Amino acid sequence: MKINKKELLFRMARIRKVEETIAEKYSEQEMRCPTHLSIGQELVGAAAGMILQPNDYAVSTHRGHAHYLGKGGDMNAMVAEIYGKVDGCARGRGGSMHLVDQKVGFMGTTAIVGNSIPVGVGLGLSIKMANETRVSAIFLGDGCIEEGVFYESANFSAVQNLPVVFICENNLYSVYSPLAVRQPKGRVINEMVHSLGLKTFVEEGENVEDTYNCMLDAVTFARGRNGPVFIEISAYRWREHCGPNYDNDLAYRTEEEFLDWKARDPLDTYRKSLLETGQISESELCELDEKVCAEVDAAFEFAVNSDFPDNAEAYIDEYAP
Amino acid sequence: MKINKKELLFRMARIRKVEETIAEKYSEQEMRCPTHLSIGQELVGAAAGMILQPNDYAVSTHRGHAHYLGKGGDMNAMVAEIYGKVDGCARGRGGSMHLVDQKVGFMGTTAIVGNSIPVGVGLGLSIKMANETRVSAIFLGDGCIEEGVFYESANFSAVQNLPVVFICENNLYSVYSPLAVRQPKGRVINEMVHSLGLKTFVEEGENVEDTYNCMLDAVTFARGRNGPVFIEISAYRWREHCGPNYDNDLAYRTEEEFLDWKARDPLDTYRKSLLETGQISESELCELDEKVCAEVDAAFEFAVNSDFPDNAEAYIDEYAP
Amino acid sequence: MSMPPSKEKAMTFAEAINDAMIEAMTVDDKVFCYGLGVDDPKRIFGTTDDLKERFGSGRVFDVPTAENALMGIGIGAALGGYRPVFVNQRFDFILLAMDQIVNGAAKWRYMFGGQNKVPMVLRAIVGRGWGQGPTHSQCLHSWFAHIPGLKVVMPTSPRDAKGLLLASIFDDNPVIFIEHRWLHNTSGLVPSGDYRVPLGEAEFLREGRDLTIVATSYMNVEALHAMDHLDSQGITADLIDLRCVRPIDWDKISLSVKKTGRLLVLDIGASAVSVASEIVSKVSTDNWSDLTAAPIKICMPDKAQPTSPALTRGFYPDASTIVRKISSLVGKELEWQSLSDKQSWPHDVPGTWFNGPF
Amino acid sequence: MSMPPSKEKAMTFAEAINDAMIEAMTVDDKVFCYGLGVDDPKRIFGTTDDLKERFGSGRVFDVPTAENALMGIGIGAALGGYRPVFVNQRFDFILLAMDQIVNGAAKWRYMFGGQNKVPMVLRAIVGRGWGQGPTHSQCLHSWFAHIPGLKVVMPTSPRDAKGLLLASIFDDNPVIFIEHRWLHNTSGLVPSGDYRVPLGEAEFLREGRDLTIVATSYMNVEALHAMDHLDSQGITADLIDLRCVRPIDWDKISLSVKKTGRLLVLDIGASAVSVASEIVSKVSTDNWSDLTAAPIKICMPDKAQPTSPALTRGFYPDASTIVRKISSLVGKELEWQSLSDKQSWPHDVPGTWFNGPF
Ligand SMILES: Cc1ncc(C[n+]2csc(CCOP(=O)(O)OP(=O)(O)O)c2C)c(N)n1
Ligand SMILES: Cc1ncc(C[n+]2csc(CCOP(=O)(O)OP(=O)(O)O)c2C)c(N)n1
Ligand SMILES: [Mg+2]
Ligand SMILES: [Mg+2]
Repeated sequence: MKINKKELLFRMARIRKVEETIAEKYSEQEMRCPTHLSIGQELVGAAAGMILQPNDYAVSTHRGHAHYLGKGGDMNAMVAEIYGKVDGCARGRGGSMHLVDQKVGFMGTTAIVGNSIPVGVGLGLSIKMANETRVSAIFLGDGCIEEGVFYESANFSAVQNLPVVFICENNLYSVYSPLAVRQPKGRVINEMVHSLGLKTFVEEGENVEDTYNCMLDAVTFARGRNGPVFIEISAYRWREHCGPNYDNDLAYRTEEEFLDWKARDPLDTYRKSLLETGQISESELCELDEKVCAEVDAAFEFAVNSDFPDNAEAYIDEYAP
Repeated sequence: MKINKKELLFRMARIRKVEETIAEKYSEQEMRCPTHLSIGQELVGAAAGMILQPNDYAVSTHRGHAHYLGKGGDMNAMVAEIYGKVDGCARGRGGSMHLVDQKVGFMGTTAIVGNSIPVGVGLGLSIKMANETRVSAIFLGDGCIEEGVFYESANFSAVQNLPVVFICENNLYSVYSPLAVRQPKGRVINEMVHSLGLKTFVEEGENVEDTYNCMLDAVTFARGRNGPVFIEISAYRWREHCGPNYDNDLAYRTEEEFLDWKARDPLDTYRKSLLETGQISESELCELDEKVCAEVDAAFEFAVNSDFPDNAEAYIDEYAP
Repeated sequence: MSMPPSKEKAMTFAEAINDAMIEAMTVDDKVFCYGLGVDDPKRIFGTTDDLKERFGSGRVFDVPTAENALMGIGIGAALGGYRPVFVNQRFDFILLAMDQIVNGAAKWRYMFGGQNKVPMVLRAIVGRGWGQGPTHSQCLHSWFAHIPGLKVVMPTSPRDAKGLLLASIFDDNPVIFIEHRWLHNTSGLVPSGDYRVPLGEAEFLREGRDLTIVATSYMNVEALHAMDHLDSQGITADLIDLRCVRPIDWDKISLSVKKTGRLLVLDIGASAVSVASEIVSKVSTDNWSDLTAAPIKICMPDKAQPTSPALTRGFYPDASTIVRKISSLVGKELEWQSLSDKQSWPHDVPGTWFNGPF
Repeated sequence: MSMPPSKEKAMTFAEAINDAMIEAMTVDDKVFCYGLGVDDPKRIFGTTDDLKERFGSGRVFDVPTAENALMGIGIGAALGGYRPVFVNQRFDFILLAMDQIVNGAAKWRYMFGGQNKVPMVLRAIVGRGWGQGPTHSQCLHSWFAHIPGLKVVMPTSPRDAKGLLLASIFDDNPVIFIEHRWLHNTSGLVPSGDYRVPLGEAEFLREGRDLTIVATSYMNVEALHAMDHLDSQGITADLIDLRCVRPIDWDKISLSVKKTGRLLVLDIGASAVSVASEIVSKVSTDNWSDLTAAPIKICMPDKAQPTSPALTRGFYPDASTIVRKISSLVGKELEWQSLSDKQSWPHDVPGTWFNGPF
C-alpha cells in the first residue's frame, strides 16, 4: 500500500498546530486542567490514524492529543474539552487527559499511568469474541512499560492471541526522570517485550515513512489474527512534561539533547524532504498550512464560544440508568 | 565448593517426612488451615538452605514449608503453627501460609500470590544500603510470575543492582491451571526474565547435584554484587494444590504425567544414586531415616502438646508500641 | 423486571449462583465468565458448574494470575459490548485490582461525559473460619460503598443470590457482587428462569415492634437465629436484609426506625468506618427524632483475623452476641446462653458437612 | 516525645514537610526517601528540597512507575531495619499499591505473631481544583481508617505537618501521611529541631460553647474562616482538628460533645461510609444522652470529581457551607452571603499565586 504522503504531512502539521495554539493560549488561564502536549511527537498519532480503520479501537494516556486527533477524534470537541466546555468530548468532566470519541473508535485516554492498557486489551478480547477483523490499538509511553499492569496485559493478550497493537512512544523520559533510573542499563524495550510473547516492531521516529511502514506492517500482522504486536518508536517531547513551556533550563536534560532532536524534527524533516523531492509544491504547502490554521482557529473559536456545562452536570451520570 | 551430599539428602528427606506426616494427620481435623504441601518439591528448599547463609534473607509463598525448613526454620515451631498453637512461629496467628523464623533470616511467607516478592526485593535494598554481603532470596512459583508485581520487582532489582536471588519452582501448575492457559505458547520463563535485565540460571530439578550447583553459582553471582539473579528449577507437586490428598482423579492432569515425574523423584533418585555409587551406605541411610523420623515425631509431639494461644491474643499486636 | 411467580426449586446458594450464570449466559450471548479456576474441577465451589460445557471455552475461561489487568480487561470488553463476569475466589485478591475498579470502572461513565457504560460484574468470595487467616477472610464492601460509580451487592438467601446476580449482570454499571463462603451451602427455594431482584432494594426478613435490625450477608443468618430465639421472650424486630450496600435502601430503614425507634446494625466487616457506621450515622442524622435509644452496631473486631481456631473462637459475632446487644438496646434482660450451647459443630466451620480446607 | 519549646520559624506547610524530612534523615541514617520525582527539579512541590544534596542518591532516589512493588519494597527495607518514606504525588496512584498496603504492611506484625515491625511512611498528596479531575483528586483516607494495622495522619498546620511527619517516621508502624495540595503554601510558625507531635491526639483549634466541629485536613481552614465569620454573630464552637483518622482521639471529641451537645463533622472525602460517618456514628452511640440535636456532617459529594471549573464551582464545601449548616444545627439564622462574596480569586485555585498546572 502506498503512503498518502501529503495526507501524512497534513495530519502531523495539524496536530502540531493545535498543540502550539494550546501552548500559546494556556497562559490565559482559560484552559484550567493539567495538559500534556505532543509537540515533537506528532508522527505516531498521525500515522496510526491513517493506518487504523475508523472502527478499530484505540485507547491512550495522559499525553493523548495526537492519538485522539490522529484517530479522527473531533478537534472542536477536544479543544472544548480542554476549555471545560459542554461541547467537550467529555462534556467538560474529563479535561485534556480524558479524550474520547467513540464514533471513530477512540475509546478514551486516562490519567493514571498504565490504566488504559488492560482496557485496550479487553477491547481486543471483545473483537476476538465477536470474531471481527478490527484491531485494538493501545498508545503508551516508555514509563507505562514499568507498571505491572502493562506486563499482565501483554501476557494476557499473548495467551489469548488477541488483535491488539501496543504502540509505544519512547521519548526517553517519564516526567523529569530519564530511563536510567527506571529501567535496567542496556534495556531495549521492544526486545524485552518480545520475550513476553509479542511480535515486535521498532523504528526511529525521525524516519517518517519507515515509521509509517513499520506501523502498517504491525497493524496488518495483528489484523491478520496472528496475535498481538508491540511497536516501539523513538520520539522526543519538546516542551515540559505537563504545561505549555520549554523547560530545558531545569537541567534534567540538556539543551543540546533537545536541539539535537529538534534538528531531526520528523515534521520539519518530512516537509522539507517532500518539497525537495518535488512530492509537494510550495503552493500546496501554503494551502496545507492555511487549511490547518483555519481548522485550528475554528476549533478554538468553537471552544471559546461553547457554553460551560450547567453546574448541575457535575452531579449526574454517576450511574447508567 | 564440594557438595555435602549426605546433608543434602538428609535435608530433602526431612522435608518429605514432615510433609507426609502432615498429609497423614491432616484428616484428624486438628490442622485447621489451608495447607500446601511440598512433597515432590523438596530439593529447592533443601539445597537453598545449604547454599544460603543463616543471615541471608528469604521470603516465600503459600507453598513455603520446604523453604522455611531448608533455610533452617524451626520445625517444631512450623508444625505448631499449623496446629494453631502458641508455640507456632507466628503464635498461631498465621497458619501454614505464614511461616517466619527471623533468627535464620526467614522473613515470612504470605498467602497472596506475588505478595512477598517486593518484600524480598526491599530486603535486598536494605542489604545494599547497609553495604553488606548478604543476599535476599525470594522463593516463588510459576504462577507468581504472572502478577505484575513480579515484573515491577524484577525491574527494580535490576535498576538498583540488588543482591536478590529469585528462585522459581516451575511445577507446571497454578492450582488446577496448566501453563497453557496462563502463559504464551513457547514461553520459557527464565528466558523471559533474562530480558527483564536479570542474570538467569536454569536446571531440571531431577538433576539434584546440577541443581545444587546451579543455585550455588547463582547465589555466588548475586553475593558478589553483580546484580540480581533468577533461577528456574523444574519440579512437580505430587499431591493436590491445597490439602493432603492425591487428586489426579480430577483429571486436570494425567496419572501418566504424575507417574512420569514420580519416577524421576529427586529424593528417591538421589538416594539410590548415592547408594549405588557407594557414597552412602545402607546403614547410613537407616541412620538418616531414623534421625528424620525422630525429629519429625518430636515436632508433632511438640506441636500437639503445645498450648493453644490464649484467646486474648487475637486482639493484640495490631500495632507496635 | 422481576418475573411473575414461576416454578421454584430448592437449591443451595452456590447452585443458585450457578443457575443465574447459566440463565444469564443463555439469554444473552454477550455474557461471559472468566477468572482463576472458573473451568477447573472445583468450579468455584460449584458456582460455575457446567458453564464451559454449555457455553464453550470462548465464553468461560481460565486466566493468568493478574487481577489488575483482568479487571481492566473486563472494562474493555464491556466497552466493546459484552457483559463480563469476573470471578475471584477470595475478596482479598482484588486488592490488586483497585486501580482498575476505582480509577477505571467506577469513573468511566462519569468522566467521559455519560456517553458510555461499563456493565460488568466482579464476583468476590469472602472466606471465614478454618484458618482462612488474615489475608483470606477480609470483606471490604465498606470500601466499595464509599466509591461513587460502583454498585455493591451482598446476597444472603439462595433466592437473592440468583435474583441479584441476574440483575447485576444485566445492570449497565460495574457491580461488586460479594458472596460469603458460609452461605454457599445454605439452601432455599429459588424461582426458575430469568428471575431478577432489583438492585438497591432491601428486604424485610421479619417484621416486629421492638427494634430495627439492619444486616448484611451472613449476619442475616445469625440475626434470624437470634430472633427465633427471642420469640419466646417477647421481643420482635424488623429485620432488614440490606442486600445492596451501594446504593442503600434508606426508605425502608427510615420507615422501620420510625416505627421501632431503635436501631441495631450488623455487618460482616471490621467496625471502624464501615457500612454499619454509615447506617448508624445517617439514621442518627435523618431520624434523630424517631430514635428512642442510642443506635448500635455489631461488626467484626477492628483487628486482622487470626488463623488458629483458638483465636477465631469468639472473633465472629453470632446470634448470642446479637441477643446480648438487643438486651442492652431494649433495656431488658434476655437469655442467650442456651443459644451458644446449641451449636454442635466447631465454631470455625459452617456445618458438619465441612472438613476443610476451603 | 514533643520537645521543650524551642526556636520557631515561619515557614510554609511544604517547607515544614521538607524540614521534617531533613531532620529525620539527619538524626537517623536509617531513614530514606524514595518515589517518583523526589530528586527532580520540582522536588515534590518543594517538600524534598535539598535532600539528595545533603544525604546523597543512596538515600534519596527516583524510581520506576511501579507503585505496588515500591510499597512492598518499603516493607522489605523496613523489615531490614530501615525507615522508608515513600512519596506519591497523588493519592490516586496508590490505588495500585493496595495489596502491599493492606495485605502486607498493615498485617505483617499481627500475622507473624507480633515479633517484627514495619516502620514506614507513605506520603500521599491529595489534589483539588485546576482541573485535577476524577482521578487526580480523590482522598481515600476513609479506606485506610477502616484497616487494622495502619495509622493515618492528616496534618493541617505547618507546625503539625512537621511534628506529625517526624512522629510518623519514627513510629514503628506503617503510617499513611496525607497532604492536601491546598495546604502546601499556607504558612505558620514551626518549631525547629526534632519536633514531634504524638500520633492519635486531636487538637482544639478553637474553644466555644455552641457546637463541636470535628474536621480533617484542609476543612480546618474553611472551619476557621467560618468561625471567624460567626464570631460577630455570637456563635462559638470547639473546633477539633482530628490530625489522625486512625487512631481517632475519641476522648477529646466526647469531652467536647458533653459540653456542647451538638456535633458537626467536616471531611475532605466523599460522604458515604466515611471517617465523618464513623464519627457521627460513634458519637451517636456513645454520647447519645449528651446530644441535644441531630449530629451532622459536611463532606464532598458522593460523586466523582469533575474537571471543568464550571463544574467544580460549588462542588467543594467551604466556609459558607459550614455557616449554613451551623445555622440549621443551632436553629438560628446566620449570615453567610458576605463570606462567599469575599473570595477574590477563582474558586479552583488555592490563591492568587497559583497559575496552574499543578
Ligand atoms: C500510577 C501513576 N503514577 C504516576 C503518575 C504521574 N505521571 C503522570 S505522567 C507520568 C509519566 C509517564 O511517562 P511515559 O509513559 O513515558 O509518558 P510520557 O509522559 O513520556 O509521554 C507520570 C509518572 C501517574 N499519572 N500515575
Ligand atoms: C492474588 C492471588 N490470586 C489468586 C490466589 C489463589 N492462589 C493461591 S496459590 C495459587 C497458585 C500459584 O501458583 P504457583 O505460583 O505456580 O505456585 P504453586 O502452587 O504451583 O506452588 C493461586 C492462584 C492468591 N492466593 N492470590
Ligand atoms: Mg516517556
Ligand atoms: Mg506452580
